[in-house]
Amino acid sequence: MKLPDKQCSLEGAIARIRDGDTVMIGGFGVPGTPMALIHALVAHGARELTIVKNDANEPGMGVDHLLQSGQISRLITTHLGLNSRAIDMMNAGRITVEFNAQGILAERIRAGGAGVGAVLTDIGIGTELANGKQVVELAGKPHIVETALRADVALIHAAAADRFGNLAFVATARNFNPLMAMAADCVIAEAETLLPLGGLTADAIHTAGVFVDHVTELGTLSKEYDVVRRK
Amino acid sequence: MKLPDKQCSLEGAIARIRDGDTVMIGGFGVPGTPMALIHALVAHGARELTIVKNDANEPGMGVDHLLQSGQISRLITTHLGLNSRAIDMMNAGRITVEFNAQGILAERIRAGGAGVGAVLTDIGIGTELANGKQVVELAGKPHIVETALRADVALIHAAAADRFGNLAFVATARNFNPLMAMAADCVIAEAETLLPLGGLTADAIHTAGVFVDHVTELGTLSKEYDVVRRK
Amino acid sequence: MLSDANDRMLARAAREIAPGMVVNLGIGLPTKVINHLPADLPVCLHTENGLTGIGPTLPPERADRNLIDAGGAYVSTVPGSAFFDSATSFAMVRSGRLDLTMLGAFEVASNGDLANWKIPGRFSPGVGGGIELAQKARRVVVLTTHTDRKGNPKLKRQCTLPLTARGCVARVFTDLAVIDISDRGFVLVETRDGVTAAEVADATGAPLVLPNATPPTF
Amino acid sequence: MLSDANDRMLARAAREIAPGMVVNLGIGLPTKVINHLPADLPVCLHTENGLTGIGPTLPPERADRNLIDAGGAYVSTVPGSAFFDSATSFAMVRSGRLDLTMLGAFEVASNGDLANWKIPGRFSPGVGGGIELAQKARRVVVLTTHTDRKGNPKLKRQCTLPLTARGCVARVFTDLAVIDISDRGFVLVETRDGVTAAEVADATGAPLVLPNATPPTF
Repeated sequence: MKLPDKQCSLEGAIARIRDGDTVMIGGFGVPGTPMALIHALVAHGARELTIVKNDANEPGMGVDHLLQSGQISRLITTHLGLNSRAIDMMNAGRITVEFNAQGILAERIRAGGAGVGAVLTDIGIGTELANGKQVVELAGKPHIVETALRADVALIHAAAADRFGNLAFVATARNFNPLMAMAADCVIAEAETLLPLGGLTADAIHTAGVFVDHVTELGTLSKEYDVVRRK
Repeated sequence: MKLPDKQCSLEGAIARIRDGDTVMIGGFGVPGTPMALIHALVAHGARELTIVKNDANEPGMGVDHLLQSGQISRLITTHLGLNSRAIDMMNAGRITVEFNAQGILAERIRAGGAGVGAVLTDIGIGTELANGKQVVELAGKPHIVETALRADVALIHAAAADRFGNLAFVATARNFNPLMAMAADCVIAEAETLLPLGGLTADAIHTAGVFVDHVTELGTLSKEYDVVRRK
Repeated sequence: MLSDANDRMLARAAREIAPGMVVNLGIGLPTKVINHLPADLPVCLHTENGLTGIGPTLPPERADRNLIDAGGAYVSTVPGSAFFDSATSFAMVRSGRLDLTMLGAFEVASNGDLANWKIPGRFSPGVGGGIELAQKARRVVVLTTHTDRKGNPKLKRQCTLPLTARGCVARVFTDLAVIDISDRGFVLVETRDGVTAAEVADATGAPLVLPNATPPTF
Repeated sequence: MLSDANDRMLARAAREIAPGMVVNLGIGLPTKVINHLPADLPVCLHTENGLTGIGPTLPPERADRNLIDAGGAYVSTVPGSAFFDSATSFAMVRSGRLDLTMLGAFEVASNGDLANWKIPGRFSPGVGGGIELAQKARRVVVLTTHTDRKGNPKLKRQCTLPLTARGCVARVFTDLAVIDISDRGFVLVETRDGVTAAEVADATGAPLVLPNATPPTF
């Protein structure tokens, strides 16, 4: 046996996204955000997207391009503090925003990836984040039913990959990437380095290739991946 | 800042186990089973233990020593097929056995480690594994409430550790170890190699030291860790 | 079961595995299918104790003490193998990343119900990973002898033993035949060379829908 | 807030961190506590975007593009640092592995309620990791100016803004005082050098229990 080869072009992978799809996008700030896949999605033009991402990046970076192009109708996120455009669009009613506690967003995505329906948690009990959610008693205490999240497509940024789609992340660029890479019907990974089979150590793989459908190698990284020099 | 040092003796760590405690023990078959910690627990003698472990090892190995010594009153497990003593003791009513589907046992332990109360799943619906469990409707479909499992103590086997308790596993010796290492009030890890701080690559750590309370280095490995030569 | 019939069943089952699939081979007969797979077939074998990319089984003297499959056999890796924990392993299973699982059986019912883990009072070592494989793999096929050691049918109208999962089995490979499970119950698809459709029907404990023409052989 | 008062508050808060603790320092004032920790203190700093063992903050020219804290600052590692995903990071938080978190506040109530994430109609960027830190760290302390920019108290009888978590705050460090939250409400523990208990009480929007003797200063 040999493992299947999943290498494909960035555009070829993105082409399968449809209007109205739910798309998970890795990253916490710049680290781990698949900037090249996002640009390909802008070029592709799919609209009415539901985007699941921890944050909306900063103006001129990452998810902000999809906000500018008007492709997002709904954003499931935890914090938009660094992108005033996202907040303005939310306040103007041009996008719908669903805020989750950060670890609960992570847990809902993981539940989707783990094939369970929901997790029960006391996080947010007694706050407005509990509003409208199903509550179940567990050992006599109220727990919120936080339902699993899955996506049609997940866009992942990895430091290194092999041709089967095994992925390795570095430093804090890991964040939501391995979770989202489990939780979508079609998982597309961009990798800074694409290695032949066996190029990654089996014990050091963060996302097993079984979860990944397409992998593409980035050429020279754009400036968007660089250190942000804020004023 | 420097990270705290958690190195201690095997006996010193085990000494905190009390009669009646729930103890999680890593391993799937021989790989990942903390044979030395189990022997220390036999020497320590705590009784009426609830043991959570995927399997009961084979006669003369691992958990079987705790069965022989009569220290186990309850076993939460998935499969006892390789240990006839465990099955005989179950059938004779000398231990209580709770069987879980393997991935559900993993998920319940992970839920304990993740600080959520339960997961909702359709696994086992329509089978006797659903008997006696709380069922909740989710999107119109029945789901079993699989409650989180936590332990007083978890016994973990790692290939390598550093003095802060960061752990790395090898091959299929990983199995339940990283899950249990999140899910106990006191986590004790035996390591084949104990490294100074910085000895493990930050990206290649499987269990962050934050979850681990005590770490101890094994000397020469006993024959129990070896390849099993079955007839 | 004749050794030749056994081999033919395994070889036929191996042809069920298509290029690109992720496959879990259950303990017992299914594991032996691995010996019938072409060396150049692009396929990913999964074992629930934490490995994708299973390589050849190794004898004790060449084994890695830390590298086993779910049945306890010492196995090896291939280029691109990955290790992971038990929660991740079953995340793969439950979230639909297994294209196919091959399982053993005590009983298979004509509605696809499967019983393969417990014989009350006689055999109850626990269910292991069987329920999740049976319930969640995209396609579940069974490998089994057509009858038990006493000659009683293992393919039945209804399961009498505790179920592993309901309505999960799509196809059964036996030493006598390949049988699909459909809305009409058991449907004969192929017979082993030298076995007649009537012989298969006789050994089956539920009605067997026969094809109009003589079925292909394996 | 005077720069000196600021520094004294930060230095005092730093002394709250005991050897062996795992600590999360929230965005804003709390992050600055790091500069007041002794170099030889055995402590593990956690940031929720996936790092334990935070090292010194780095300027852009020395930064690693993939290594930030939850506030977006470029940080470094120490020997023994570990990286992990966002689910694991909050597993640490929710399962009680954080001994201490220091958070900022818009309002703290005398029953320990905390509001620090939303000012309806004016500021609602989302809650981030705040709820879980406030609800699940073993000890939650707040660092804040004693009053807002208009001079209104931030320590109140009740929070008026949407809550982050109920009854979570154990202690508040301000530019004027250290105040505990007890069954009797706010209790004055220490004052900044040169500030009187009466001045603290004046600036507090709820009854303040005073100690019998003059409180220690920081």
